[in-house]
Amino acid sequence: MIEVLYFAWVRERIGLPRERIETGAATVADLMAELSAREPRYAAAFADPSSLRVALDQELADFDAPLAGVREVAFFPPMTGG
Amino acid sequence: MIEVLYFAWVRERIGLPRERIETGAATVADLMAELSAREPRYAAAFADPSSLRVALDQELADFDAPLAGVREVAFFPPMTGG
Amino acid sequence: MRIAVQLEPFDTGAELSGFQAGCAGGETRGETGAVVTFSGVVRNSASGDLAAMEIEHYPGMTEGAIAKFAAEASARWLLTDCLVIHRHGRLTPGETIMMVATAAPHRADAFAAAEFLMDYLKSRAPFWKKEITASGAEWVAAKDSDEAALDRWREEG
Amino acid sequence: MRIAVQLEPFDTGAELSGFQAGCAGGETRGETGAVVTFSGVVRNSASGDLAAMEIEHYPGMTEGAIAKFAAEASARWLLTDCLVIHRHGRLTPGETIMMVATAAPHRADAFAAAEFLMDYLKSRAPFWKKEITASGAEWVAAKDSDEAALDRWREEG
Repeated sequence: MIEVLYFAWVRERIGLPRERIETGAATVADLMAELSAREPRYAAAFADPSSLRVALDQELADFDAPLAGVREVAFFPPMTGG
Repeated sequence: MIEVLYFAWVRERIGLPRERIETGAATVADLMAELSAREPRYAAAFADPSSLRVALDQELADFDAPLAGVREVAFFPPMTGG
Repeated sequence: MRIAVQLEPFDTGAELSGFQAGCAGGETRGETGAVVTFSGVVRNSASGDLAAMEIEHYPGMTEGAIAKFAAEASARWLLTDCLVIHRHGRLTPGETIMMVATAAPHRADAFAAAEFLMDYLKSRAPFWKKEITASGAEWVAAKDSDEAALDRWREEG
Repeated sequence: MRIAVQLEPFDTGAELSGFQAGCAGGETRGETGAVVTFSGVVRNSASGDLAAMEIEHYPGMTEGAIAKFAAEASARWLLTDCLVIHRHGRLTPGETIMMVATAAPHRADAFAAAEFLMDYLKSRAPFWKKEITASGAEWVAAKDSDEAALDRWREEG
């Protein structure tokens, strides 16, 4: 079980801010493929990885980063703070 | 007649903040030479031009700038504001 | 060093006064010669129809990311103190979104650290802005220029 | 735009609040997105024995020179407002010597203009500092690094 969080338009497309997901995905990219295959709203949110960022346990990570030991994954668009 | 002002250590070496001077000097350098020849305190203040700055009518100028039409000359060390 | 991520409005002037008083009285007493602040303000849209800006963030990660940027700034430049305040929630044009303050013995360090913190807050802290106008709501797109601004810090590293 | 050369102490926080209120209410209302301030503070000496700093200036030329730098900054960058306050006379460690504030639609302009104004105030505005310590009084020497800082603006010009 992994906690998955969504922010900004990713949250809006998927339709919820967070959920617990049962997955055997080895990497972030695997998880995205798995979810995209499950439902169109995930496929829509993850369609263009270049417009997405991911954080593992609140640290920015790459899409090929392994999920082993990770408790929290977050997907969101490029940040626009400041 | 020209109004001559001195600031910071130039003022301290010459011993007064301003004076009116009767001069026929054509340039700033000529005025410095004329005053230096008059009294040692001017010679002491003007000994090292690289440590001096000059303003003509409140605009920074070079030592070879002409004095024609100038009402106010000021001598001072490099500025240390801010 | 103080980091605050908050819903509540704050007064940049009061924060600057408090920050300077802290520098003057703290353990680096007498060492501060330069204080730089940056305040980000909600600009209106070109057509003047911005009703509000909504700022979403990632609680937990936000504070951690800002603390990391502040630690990095303190490692790169000689600072005596720094401050970051960033609001989230709904803001209207003219309201202050966020503020950074840096204090240092010398001005070059205070300026560089403030610009560094701003560049990282813009593109690496988990905040997202949405603009609400009469014609609808739209997420603000990240700017290439903000991403490019980070390069100057990598070269120095 | 406001320029003040004064003996009296001033409150940087109150000035920042007033400056931001001016930006929010003036003719550039809604256009300001970024406000940068720099405050210069009297640092103590390394040995901690600085009793006071005396700042002399050239009345008349000072105001004119600062107005010229501010006009130059406004010509180089898109600014919505700017402010310069500089004290003269006797100051003690921890006191604020001067302050610059710049407001702009975008942060890069506000930062660049503030740094530009500081570099010119340091080396081209007619102020001279004297440090008074237990062992005597000494005029502060101009720093080569301050003169060198001006070069970056010449290249862009």
